[in-house]
Formats: sequence, structure tokens, C-alpha cells
Amino acid sequence: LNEPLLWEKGKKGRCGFSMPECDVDEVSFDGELAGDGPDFPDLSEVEVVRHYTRLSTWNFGVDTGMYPLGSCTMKYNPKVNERQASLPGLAEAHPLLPEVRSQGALKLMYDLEQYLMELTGMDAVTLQPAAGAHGELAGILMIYAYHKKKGETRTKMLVPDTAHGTNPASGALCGYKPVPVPVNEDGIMRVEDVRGLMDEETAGIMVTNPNTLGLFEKNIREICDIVHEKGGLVYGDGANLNAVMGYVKMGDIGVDVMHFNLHKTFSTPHGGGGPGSGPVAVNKTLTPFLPVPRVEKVQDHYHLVTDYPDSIGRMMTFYGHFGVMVRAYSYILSMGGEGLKEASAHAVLNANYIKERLKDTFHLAFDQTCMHECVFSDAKQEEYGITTLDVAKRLIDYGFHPPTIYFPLVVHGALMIEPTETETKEDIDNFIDTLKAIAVEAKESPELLKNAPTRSKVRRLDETTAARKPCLCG
Amino acid sequence: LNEPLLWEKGKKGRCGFSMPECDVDEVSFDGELAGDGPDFPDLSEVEVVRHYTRLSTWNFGVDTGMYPLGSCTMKYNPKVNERQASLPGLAEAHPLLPEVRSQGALKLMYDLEQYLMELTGMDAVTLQPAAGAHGELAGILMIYAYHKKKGETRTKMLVPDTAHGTNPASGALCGYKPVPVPVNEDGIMRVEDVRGLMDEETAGIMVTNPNTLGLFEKNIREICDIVHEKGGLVYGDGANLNAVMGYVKMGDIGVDVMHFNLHKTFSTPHGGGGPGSGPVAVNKTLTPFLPVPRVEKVQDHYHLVTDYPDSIGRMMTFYGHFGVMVRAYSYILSMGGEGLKEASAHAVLNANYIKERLKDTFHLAFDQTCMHECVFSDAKQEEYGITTLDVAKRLIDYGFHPPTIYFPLVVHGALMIEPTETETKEDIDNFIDTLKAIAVEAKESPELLKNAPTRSKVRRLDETTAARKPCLCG
Amino acid sequence: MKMRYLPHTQEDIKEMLEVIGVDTVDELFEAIPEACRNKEPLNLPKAMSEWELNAHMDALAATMAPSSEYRVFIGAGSYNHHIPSSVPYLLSRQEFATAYTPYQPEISQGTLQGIYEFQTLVTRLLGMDVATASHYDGATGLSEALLMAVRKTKKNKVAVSALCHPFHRDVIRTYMGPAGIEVVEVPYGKDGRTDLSALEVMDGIAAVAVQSPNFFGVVEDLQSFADVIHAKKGLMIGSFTEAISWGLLKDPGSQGVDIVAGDGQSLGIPKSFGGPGLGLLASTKAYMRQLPGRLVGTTTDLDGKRGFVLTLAAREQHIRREKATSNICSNNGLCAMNAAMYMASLGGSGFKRLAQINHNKAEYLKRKLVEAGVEIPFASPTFNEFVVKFPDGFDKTYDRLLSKMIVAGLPLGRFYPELEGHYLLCVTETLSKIDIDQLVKEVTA
Amino acid sequence: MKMRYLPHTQEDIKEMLEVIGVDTVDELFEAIPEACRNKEPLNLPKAMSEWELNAHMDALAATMAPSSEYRVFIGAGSYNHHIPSSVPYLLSRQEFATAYTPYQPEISQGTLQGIYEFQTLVTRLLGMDVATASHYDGATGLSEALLMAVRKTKKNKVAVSALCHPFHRDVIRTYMGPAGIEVVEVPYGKDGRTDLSALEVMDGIAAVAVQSPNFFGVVEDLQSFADVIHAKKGLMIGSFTEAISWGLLKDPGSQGVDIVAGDGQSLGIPKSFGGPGLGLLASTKAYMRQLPGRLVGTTTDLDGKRGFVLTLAAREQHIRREKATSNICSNNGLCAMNAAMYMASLGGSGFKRLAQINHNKAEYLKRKLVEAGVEIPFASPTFNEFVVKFPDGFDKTYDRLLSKMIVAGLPLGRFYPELEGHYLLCVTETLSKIDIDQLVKEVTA
Repeated sequence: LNEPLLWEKGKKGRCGFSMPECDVDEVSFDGELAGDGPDFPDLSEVEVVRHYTRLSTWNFGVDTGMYPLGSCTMKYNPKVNERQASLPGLAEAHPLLPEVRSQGALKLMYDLEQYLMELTGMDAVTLQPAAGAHGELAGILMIYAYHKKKGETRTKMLVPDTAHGTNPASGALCGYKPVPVPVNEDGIMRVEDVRGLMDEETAGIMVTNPNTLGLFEKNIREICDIVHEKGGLVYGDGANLNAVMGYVKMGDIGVDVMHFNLHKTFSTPHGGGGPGSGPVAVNKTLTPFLPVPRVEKVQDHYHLVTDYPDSIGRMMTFYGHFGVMVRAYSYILSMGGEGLKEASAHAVLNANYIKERLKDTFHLAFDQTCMHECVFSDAKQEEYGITTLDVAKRLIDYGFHPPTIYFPLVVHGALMIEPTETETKEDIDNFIDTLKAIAVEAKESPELLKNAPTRSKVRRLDETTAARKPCLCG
Repeated sequence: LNEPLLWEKGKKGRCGFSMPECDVDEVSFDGELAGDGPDFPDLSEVEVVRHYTRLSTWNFGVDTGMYPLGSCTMKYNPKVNERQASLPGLAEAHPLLPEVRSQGALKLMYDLEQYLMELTGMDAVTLQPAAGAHGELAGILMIYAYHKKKGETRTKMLVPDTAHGTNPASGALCGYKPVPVPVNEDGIMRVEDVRGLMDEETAGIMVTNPNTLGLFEKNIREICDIVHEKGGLVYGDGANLNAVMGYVKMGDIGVDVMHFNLHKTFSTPHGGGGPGSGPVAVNKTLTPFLPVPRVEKVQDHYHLVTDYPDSIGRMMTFYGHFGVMVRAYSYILSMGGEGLKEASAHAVLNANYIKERLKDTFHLAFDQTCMHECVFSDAKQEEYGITTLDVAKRLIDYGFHPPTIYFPLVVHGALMIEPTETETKEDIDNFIDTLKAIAVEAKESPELLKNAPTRSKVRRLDETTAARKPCLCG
Repeated sequence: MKMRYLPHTQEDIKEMLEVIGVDTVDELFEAIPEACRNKEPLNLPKAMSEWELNAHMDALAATMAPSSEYRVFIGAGSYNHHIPSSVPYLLSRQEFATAYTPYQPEISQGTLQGIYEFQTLVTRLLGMDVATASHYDGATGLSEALLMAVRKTKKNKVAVSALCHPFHRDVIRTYMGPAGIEVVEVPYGKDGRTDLSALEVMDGIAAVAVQSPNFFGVVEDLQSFADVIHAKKGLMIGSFTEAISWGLLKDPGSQGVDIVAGDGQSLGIPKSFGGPGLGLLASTKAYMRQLPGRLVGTTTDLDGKRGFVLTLAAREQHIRREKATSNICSNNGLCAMNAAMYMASLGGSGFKRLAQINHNKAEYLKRKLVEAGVEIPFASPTFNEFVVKFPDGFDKTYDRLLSKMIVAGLPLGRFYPELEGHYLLCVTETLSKIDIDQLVKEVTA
Repeated sequence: MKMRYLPHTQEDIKEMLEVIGVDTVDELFEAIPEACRNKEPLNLPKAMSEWELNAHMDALAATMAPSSEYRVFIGAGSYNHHIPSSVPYLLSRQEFATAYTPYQPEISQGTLQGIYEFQTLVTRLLGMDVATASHYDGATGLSEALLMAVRKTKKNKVAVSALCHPFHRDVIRTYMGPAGIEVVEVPYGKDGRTDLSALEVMDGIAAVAVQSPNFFGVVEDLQSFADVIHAKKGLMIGSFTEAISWGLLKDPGSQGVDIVAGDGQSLGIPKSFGGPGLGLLASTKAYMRQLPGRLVGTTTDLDGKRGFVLTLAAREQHIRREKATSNICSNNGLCAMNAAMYMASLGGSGFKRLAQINHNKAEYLKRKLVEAGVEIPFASPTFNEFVVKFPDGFDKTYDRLLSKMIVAGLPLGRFYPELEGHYLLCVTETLSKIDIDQLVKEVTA
């Protein structure tokens, strides 16, 4: 079914909203500053409902099928957590309610901080950052504030080649020039490289562990020691925490500050691009620099406290994405410690199973035990003129969401598969068999891949023209 | 996307349910009467969610698009009414709660009865029947009880040719032999015919008004008089009430008893085939025979009363489809009296507009002002070997739900279109233009119609084999 | 501002009237004779806004005693079981909720496959060969089952256990009376079971209906009734109100039952003040073509692909009219889908375990009450409901408990005058040991 | 019974381990050096069942003062507006809720068209040329807008009105400090507006940010600031926290504003204790390539059919890394969709009317308070919020009202020490005349 744009629909005078009667006098707003109101189309409720219902049918969600988007942890989002987030006591709570009428929300935040501390062995947590990248920024701001407090101005930040683009971009907001750290033949950082690059001009290092190749940075302890020796701090990117819950506590192995992606690891819906939530955990060294307000507990009463002179300040208008926290908190309580550890165990099991079964079909970038994701490339398909993009698009025709492609940049033509723990073995087998079938097609009928997808709402789209002559509104 | 049957999925030992821990001792149930439990497949929550999500995508609902299924009143189902029905105070209320803790539910039922009385000018209402046909049965049982109380046993029931199949079937449950009343050249009943058929062996007449041709039975008052003169009663089938809310009060024009289809006229979701709700309104004559329990109000306190010696008895275990009543009640309160009348006005306007614009394209069975629906036939397409079925299936390819087909039986190859009032003019125009285009295709490329539908989950299905070798479970 | 459900603007209306060739909408209603037309405005409450309606409904709901707030120890045909959030979520998808009867199978495969799976799960639950696409509730389904037996045996008398739900028996009388079918009751014995010996002496009976667990919560030996009635060339009809019991009990199909009718509300459907629930109706193959209502079957499409359709329509009212097996048209389709989702969520292993937990809890309460000196009049095994006799004057305690948000069972005197002072108590997985202990403490205080 | 979110059975695990060639799952974790592995079980609460969780969350929620139960006269950046039931229903469709950033446009056209429409509605609301696919909230969006101005003008100082939301100013300081950007405040005058004359004497300023309606609810004359800042070769940045005001006020685009940043929470998004809300960010065409975050644009597919894609990615972190316009990756996509659904439901006519109702109600309260002798310190026109000075000792009244389920505004002393005893009051369409009259009666009692 097709569906026009909103403003190609409707008729002036319709309304899809139940306008309350006004029980007080009309008071006009006149003069220079009065406007005409926005030029929106007027639609009835059924038009709005059909419009968005039809739009929705063109999307692929986690409930549609396997969504092995590497580095994004597209696990099943439990429905019961939506109930919790929409409880009137939470969804309809104003952020500036008197503290005495905010105790439930504050307790939830306080306890969630405790749980995140336990998961990482860190000493304090802020829930304020709105998303992973925002958490990175908060972390970097704290590192900056830490050095500044010591009277130092450092100008560089070590960032491995495997890092997400957000890492250097976050550093840049504090004026840090990223210094790339190469990966070795095993896909991880060498101790010597870090030793060679780390100096007293360098604020620290940003490490994703497991890294974006799905590999555990085995030298992490030595790397942390080197960085610390030079007065630097270690930032941990928690995007891949789903691999190691209960198995590794980042605070115990030398990480000073790290963020979480609540929406990834703790299974809140990704919303077609957000909202996320990017809490940051820190060790004692950085605790004074945490954003305000902080939630504190005094004799079973919870308070919002802003009186921290060394704080980097406020990161958002209010306290962060509380609605996302509610879902993450509910998820943690539903899983318990053992459940979270089992989730990581199965996530890693699934990734290794896929790696093992597909490594003869697709070129495996680094053949070793991976964590929660594995990275292939299109090297074996090159001879047929087939690229990773073609493979990805062909997967759509078979009813799968493609994996992440062309990332990490260190693997040419990367195909980055993160199955997560909520997939069944049957679905994983089906996915593997499909990729094997596509590999055969690549050889025997490459045009099937080149023309893919054919079963979607639209065929391949012209992204070049879109960027060259941008049309961003109608 | 395909999706296997439930038992083709899952693995023994999985569970999609959060099994509570048992906080008391285990007590085994032994002996002869102990069983092994059902042989159901075991699925995780994500498997269940994906299974039904995928199944849902093969269905067409009112939010998908225009659903002009004649006689079914597929109007938009407001989302806010779902909120009301799922309020814990209502959804989680046990039907045998003490009366003092059931006041809200009883008040709702009492008031809904009042509203239905006002809409029809009748004297009392029972909400108990579960669906339209069940309401018919209740009505016929009351007619039967009425005659019996008078010491009479009548054996026949007048039923017009245009009636729904439920009418004769309902009569049969009381042993009434249906006596068909033909339609005249204007699509309605003749006074003379009724006069000729009505006698003192006949319990009454079942009238759908407007009838299933979408035409108002103009002779209804005279017909009622004739029936009453012979000691009979007039049953009104309320399936088409959506045409005349506020315009006609059935009780005022001679109808003694009628049912409502709450799910049709009052816009509750039809659920892929129910649950419906079929309240019955009666005039004073029949009030003593209403089913029990009845809701009564004594000084702002509501009671369930069973003490009616002439009652036909109980029609269901409890009080009917309360959840459907909640939605209908909410709908009535949202619309108000004027809104309901406007709904009927627009429903009739839309049907006449379609009739007018399509009558040159499709043969119009009865060319006169219709009420909320109009009936065409495939007479003009016959020469191309095209049937109503082909036209209907081709509509699917264009994104419309087909109208009701091959009913009413009095029109050969009937195509019965009920747009309802919630369709926009644009969608109605689009529907009309599509039918015109199909008429052209019927002439120029009939194979397009014969092969339709092609864009649905499956193509035309073999219904004959299904019935000949029934496979009803897997 | 236009009412949000009514899209037509004045301009729309004008354009449409022009095409039709009339000046006003009211002219269209001149098709109705003047004398039939209502001239007065409807005397209904003024239209409420969405927000007024919400407040109004909140106020009505606030007067009730929902099981999320109260400890409700009543079953008696409506059971309080946990419903996974995923089930109402899936059910709310408009594709399921707002569609109608799948007359056009090509765009209704979701409903059709779902109902086919429902039918299958029901046959597996009950050990039967065929199950229908649903009926209104247990009482109406049971009545239709008895009518089937009458049609099949051509005998005009049916026997019904006195321990079938009293309301089911009421409905049966409503259905049988005008059809001239005699209904005789099989009394119950001191063990709280239907008295088999009473059935043995009855003659000319088309069928006997026995409920298990019966209204007292007692598990009946259906096979023994089947043996007797089959010897009399009648049909054995089983009924039930607590579907969860089949997780622990021997299914009706293996006990010689020909037709089963029961309430499926326990299968994940909200109590909703008594409805909509779900009528389950299943039979052995022999009675397939006698079954009322919709049936979904498999078939293939033009490409040979598996698909599902409504089938055996020759039994139904829209084809057979007065000769149909029933007048049913709309059934409780969405409730059937609801039950299927619930059964799929539990799975076989979960279903069994849930039944066991129900039994454990009820037995715990029973034991505690016995220890506290409360009398249990019927000694036979029960599932999750049982009858107790509380001391005289318990009605005051009952009211006191109500004010403490506890509903202490269902008084039975209304249904069985000889059981004045007796109560029917039900315990499901939703009540905790703490809740149960509190009840025991309070009733024996 | 297996945890319901974890499908693997022991058999599944065994089969998979065999393929991998290890004996236990823990062996896979040997890829982690021994010294890095945690040996202790996690000290977290025992897993709760779905039903325990529901009860637990109900208890937490019960301690709060939701606007469905309380009369909350606070706005100050989070506004209580009616949300049509249809909006959360549509938003809950898994296709919208559980998808991620539309990296694969062919199977993300729902999100992409929806966000394209959102961008368009936002440009129409604000009178701008381009709007982004969303930011986190008004404060972070405003900070990014100031950074844009600094990049564009290469000047290292920004001016911010003292009547920008105090928390917005806090966030701006957080963002600007490490980047070495000086933040100067433009004070407010006795009329409750930003003091234009103070801006006139400032130099070297990259941009000035002025909020309208400002934190005191007063409508600012943005054009006059634009004239001054443009003369200084700086950028005019408008901000707002109450998006509904644009139904009644002249939009920023027609007042010379270059970039607008604001909070979109008012557009049908639950308050949710402060988040997630919605950052709106829009600009004139000149700054399109400076905008941070995602942008959706139109294009065509291989068949020439219209489609939508993420575009201008060259600005973004995943392409440009440290040279990106921002580090933003996940934005508040679902909140943007939510706002679009809400704006579509209101329509232009509805939006305007709703704004008018808000204004009417606030003016009614203002008038009633004046009549009751309460002081209104700032005389300038306001939209739906305004400042009052309550008599000394009002804090006791405030607490008394709280116990009557009324939250009587926001005390301002915390934010503006000179305004001790002043309160910021907000009235939206959700409060009735009765609610307002009650407040007036109580505060003047």
C-alpha cells in the first residue's frame, strides 16, 4: 500500500484531536508578536491512524525478525517494560515536583545507579546523559575537568582504529586531538603501541572492550597501567557491554570512567534511532566531577543534590531519559544477576556459532574466539563483483535485517554480525543457511544480489543525489 | 515473510510465560483422574511475539484502509475506548463481586440501557446477549414466551427474502417455521403480501430496517399494524441501525422488540469475528419477559435483580459482553446525540454518493435513494465472463477490502457496499475510481481480474477441497 | 472544530450533495416516510471530550474491586490468572482487533492461521478431534452441545448434573424450554460429586452433561458417566469452567466424552465483569458436521501454497438459514486468539506447571483451614476450588474482610439452599502464601 | 522453567558448542585473560517474575504526584498537555518502536517518511528552512546551536539571555567551558524581558540566545535582538520550552532568527519525570551544513519511485569523526515521531485553537489573582505561564495545598535569589475553571 505525505492528505477544518471546550473567557493575543499559527494539514483521527499504520508496515522491527545489526544489540524488547514506563505515576510525573512527591522516581534512579555500579565495579554513576555519545561527552568532560583541577592542560586523546566515530567526535568537543592506535594482527591493541603513543600531553585513552571487531582487548590491564603511569585516564566505551555482564567488571581492570548504552544492553526499544540513555560510571578519582544534580539517599529519603563545586555541571535540562531508565531498571530486575550473566553467555555463544559456521563461506577478518559479535568481509565474493552491500540487500529479500556493513573501518567491506542472546538456534541456523545460499547466488546468479532488494517498499535508493541536492522538507 | 505453524516452532523446555515461584508445598494430584498435561509446543516470549506479529501482517483491518463490508458497519474503532475497557477497575473485576463493590460497572450498564432506550423509543433493554444473532434469539424467546403466557402456540414467523440468515435460524430455535415475504420491485415489502401471509398461527415478523438492500421499509407502519392486528409481534433486526440514529425511533413506528449490534453501530472492534454484543430493546408488552438478571437502580444504588417470574431466563453465564459494552458506552458519550445523528447522516450521504457515481458502471439493483449501503450486481460484467467474485478479488490488489458479495440473495451476484461515516471523501473517491478502473479492466484485460489477488499473502484458495476433506486441526 | 471521528467538512458535503443532486443531507432521509421520522433531538448526555470521558471512566472504575488491588478468593466460572503483557499487546494490533470475520481469506490469513492453531490447541487440551473457532461462553456452548445431542439422537430429554455451574443450568433451561426439550437434573452426593446411580435409572436421555472440576471444585470421574450414558445410547457431554485444570487432570477425550463445552476465560482473558469470555466447544470426529459456528480448515492456493479458509459452511445460518446447526454468526474470535496466544506463551511445560501451582495453593489453604478447625464438607479431590462451611455469623466477618480488601469466597446459599453458610473458595497462582495466611487468620479470628 | 527472554535449551547449547568445538560456554570466555575475569556472582536483587515486577513498579509509582491525580500548576520546561490515545497506540507499533536508526532505507521507509514529515512540520511551526531529525532536548540543542555559531563566526564568545531556562544556561556552561568559549549573560529588565540595551554594548559575540516565551512566560520581541546581533555580525538564536505557544505567537523565522532550538516535549510527549523529551533544532538554509545530527531527505529508487534516506552524512561523526558537526549518534527519533503524530492530530486549526485555550486559561488565573490582590510583578504579555509574588509565609500554604493534591507553581528563589517569594505558575488546557478557582480561593484564604 502506498501512502501520501501528511500534507497531501486532509482538508482544512478537520481535526484528529478532541478539543476541550474553553470554560473561561476568550482573551485575544494581539499586537506585533501575534502570529497566524502553523500551516499544518488538518486530518481526522482515522486519517492520522491510517497514515501511521501504513507507514509502520514499511519498517522492519525486532518483532519482525532477526536484526543482527553489529554494535547495536538489537535484542528482544520485553513488552512488560512498556507497561512500567507508562504507569501514570511515572509517565505523568513533572520533573519539578516537590521532592516529597518524587520519591519513587528518585529511588528508582538511585537503585539503578547501584546496579550499574555493581555491574562494573565502579564507585558512582550518573544517569543524566541522553545517549551513548552524550555519555562519552560527559566522561570526556570529567577527564578534562580532572586534569584541569590538577592544573594540567592536555591536548591529545588516544583512540584505537577500531573505535566508533563518536569517540573522536566526543573528544573534539573538549579540544582533544585524537591520536590513532593501530590494531595488531589479532585485531587488538599492542601494549608497545600504546606505550609509544602515550605521553603527558595525552589526556587518556578511549577503549571499546570488547572492541568493534568483537574481540576482547587482552592487553587492557597493561594498557591501563601505561596510561595511568603517564597521568592519563582510561575511558571505557560500554557499547559492547552485552558481551561480558558478570564476566568482567571494567572498574576492576583499570577503566576509570565508562558509559552504558541502556537501550542496547538493557533492552529498551531503539525507537528508530532513539531515545537512548547513556549513564556514566566513574571510579573514586572522578566522582567529584560527576554532573549535577546527583541523587542521594539520606535515611530512606531521596534527594537531588547540586552542591558539588568540582562538577562538570548539568548535561541536560532535567535528569536524563527517565523513561528509558524505567525500562532498563525493569529489565535488570527481571533478569537478576544470574540472568544477565546468562544473557552475555548466550550472546557470545551465538556469535561464535555463527562465526564457526560461516567462516568457510565468508572471509573472517580475525579468526579467533570472538565475544558477542563477529566480523566478516566480502573478500571471497570480490571475484564475482559482489560487495558487502549486495549481500546485505539480498538478505532483505529473505526476511532478515542486514548486519552492520562497512564498519569497523579497519576491515575492508566489513559485515558485522551481532545476533544477541534472544535469537533461537533455529533462527540463527536459518540466517546462516540463508547467507550460505546467498554466497552461492553470488557465484551463480550475481544479478539477484545486484538487483536486491526486490521485496521491500522501494528498491535501492539514490543516496548521492539526495546529498547533492538535499530536499529536507516538503 | 512466511511463518510456520505454532507447533512447527519451539523446543521442549522453553517458556514464554513468567512462571511464579511456588511459595507453598508441592501437593501432587495422583490417581486415576490425573493426566499428563496438554501437548503444546514450548516457545520463548520472542518466538510468540514474532509469530503473532507476522501473522498479523497478513490481515487487513480498518486501520489498514477502507473496509466497505456491507451490513457489517466497519467504521473506525476509536483507540481511547480501548483504554476504558482495559482500566483495571473494569477489566479486572470479577462478575460475582459483592454488589457494593460493583457499582461502577452496574451504573455503566444501567446508563447504557437508558441510552439505547432513548435511541429507539423502547421501554426496556437487556444487555445480556453476546452478539446480534444471540440478541435475535433472546427476542424470539420473548415473543415465544409472550404468546405462551397468553396460552397460544404459534408456529410460523414471517421473514422477508432480504433477511440475514440468522433471522430464520434464530426463529428455528423456538420451532418457528419461517414464512418468506417477497420484496417488491422497489426492494421492499408490500403491505398486501404481509396481509396475505399474516395469520393467527404466525408469531410475528422479523424486519431489518433499513433492509439489506439498504432501503427503508416504507410500509413498516402498516406492516406493524397488520401484524399486531393478528396478535403478532414485530421483531426489528438492528444490524443497520447505523443508518437512522436520531432519524427514526423503531419503538415509535411499531417495532416491539429489536436487537442492537453494539460492535457495528457503536464502533467496537470486530475482532476478526467477534466478540460482539447484541442487546435487545423491548416495549412494555415484552418487558416482563426480559432475561435475568436485570440491572435496577434504587436511590443511586444499583442492583442485579433476578426475581421476574415471566422472564425467559438467563442467556449467558454472566451479564453479557461487558467489555464490549464499555466501548459502546464510551462511544455514545463521545458522540452525544447530535454526533450520533450526524454519523448516520454522513453514512447515508456516503452511500448515496457511491451509488450515484457508480450506477453507470455497475448495475444498480434498485435505483432509488438508499440509506447507509447500496447494492450493485455483476450484470454489466457478465458479457466479459467477469463475476462479482472477480471484482472483489481485484479490489484487494488495489488495497481495498472488498464489499460484501453474493448477499442479499435476492440480488444475483450482489456487491453490497457500506462505506460508513468515518471514510473521507478522498478515500471514497479513490474507491469509486478504482471500481471504475476495474470495470474497464473487466472489459479490456479480464485476466487481471481472474488472476486476482496477486499482492496478498496467498492467491485464491481452494475452498471446495477444504470442505470436502476437512482438515481442522494440526 | 470538527468531531474527530467524522471527517466531512462542509465543502465535502456540498460537493457530494451536488453529485447526488439534492440540496441537503436531510433530503436523503425523505426516503423515510414522514410519519416514521423522529423530529426531536435525542435526549442523550452532551458529547464528552476525550479527557472528560477519561475522567468519567476513571471515576466509574474506582468504585470497583479489581483483583490487582483486592485479594479475591472467588472463582465460580471466572478465574483470576496472570496475563503476560505480551498477550494484550499482540492482541491490540489493529490487524487482529479491527478486522471482521475472514470472508476474504486472501487478506485474512493472520486470523485464519491463528484460529486454526487455536482449534488445534483446544483439541490437544481436551483430547478431542475437532474444536470450533469459538462460542460465546461455556453456558451457551454447553446448551448448543445438548441441542446437538438431541438432533443426533432424536430423543427429547437431556440430563444435567446438579453440579454443573448454576448459571450454565439456567441458560440450558432458557435454550431447551421453547424447543420442548425436557431437562432433568442429576443430583449430587455426599462426596460432592454427581450421583452416578441417579443417572443409571434415567431413561430416554439424549445426553448427560457433567462438569469437571464441578461447581464445588471436585474432580468428577467422567468415564463412569460415559459408560452409563453410552449404554443408554446417549451422548456423554463434558463441561468445565476452569480450563487450567487440564494441566493436571486427565483430559475429557480419554474418558469417553463425545462433546466438550467449557469456558476458556482462564486462558489469559481478563475477567471483565463476566465477559467477553470464551466458549470452547469440541467433539469427536463423529459429531464434526453437527457442530455449530465457524470452523477453519487448511487448503491450498492456486500456486499450491498452504492456506486457511472458513470451511464446512454448509452447517451455517448464512447458507442453511433455518436448517443451520445454530444461529451463531459473530463468535468470540478475538478471545480465541487471545487464548491461543496465552497457551502458546505457557507451552505444554508451562501449562502443566501452572496447573500444579494452582493446585498447591488451593491445597495449602484447605490444609490451613482444616488445621484452624474449619469444616470441609466434601472430601473428594479438588483442583483449585473447594467448599467450606464457615461458622455461623460469618457474614459479619465477610464484610469486615471486604473492608480490608479481601473477598472471602462466594456464599453458596443462593445456589444451593441446603448449603447456607457454605462458601466456595478459589486460589490461583495470583495469591501468595501471605495472602492465604492472612485469610486463614482473619476467618478464624 | 526457562527465563522467557532466553530461548536456548540445554540441548541447543550442547549442539552449538559441538559446532564451535568447545565443551562449555565458559571456555569461550577464556578469550578474556584470567586476570580480567570476575569470579564473584553479581550482587543484584534476585530475578523478579513479571508479576512481582508489576507490583514493585506500582508501589514506586504510587508515591508520585501524577498530573492525572494532582492539579499541577508548574510548567518551567515540562508541560502538561492532553495526549490523544491514538498517539501512544500508534507509537507502540513495534515497527516504529523496536527498529533502529534507518541504516537500511529500503526496509525503513516508515521511519524515514515519518521523520521527513516531522522535519517539515517543525520548519512550518518555526518558520525556518531546515529542521533536524531531533536532538536530545532544548538545552543540548541550544548548546549545539551556539557551537554552530562559534564555528561559523569564528568568534569565541556567546551571549545568553538571563531569561533562558536556568537549566539550559547550566548546560550551555557545561558545553562551552572546555571548548574555551566565553558565556556572557544578558540581564533582564523590570518588564520581565531580556534587556536589549545590555546586548547593544556587547562586543565580539558569535551569537545571542533569547528564549520566547522566556522563563518568566513573557513573550520576547526577537526581531529587535536579531537586528542588534546581525549588526554585530553575530547569529540570532531563538529558543523556547513551550512549543504550543507558536499557535498564537509570530514564529521565529519571521523575526530574523537564524537558528532555533527548543523543547518539543509539549508536542504530545509524556512528561516522564523530565525525559525523554525532544530537542528541536532548525535553521535557515545558510546553516544547513552546520547542523548537528541526522537529516532525512527525499530521493528516488531504481524505478524512479519516491523514497527517503538519511542524508548529508558528511557532517556526521561516523564519517567525519573528530571533524563532525557534533558527536550525536542516537537522537530522540521515537519522540520526534510522537511529536509528528501529535501535530498531525491537531492540525493547523487545532494547534491554533489549543494555543488560544492555553492563553485563555492562564489569563483567567492571572486576572483572578489580581482581583484577589496578588501581585504580578511583570506586566508584559505572557502565553501560558507567568510570575506572581505571593504574600510572605506562602510556603506553608504551598504545603497545605500539596496535601490537597495541588502543586501551586514553582518557587523562583532557587533560580533568581532576588525573586524569593515569587512563583512561576502555568495553566494549560488540562486544568479547568474549577481547578483554577480552587487555587485562587486557597492561595488567598
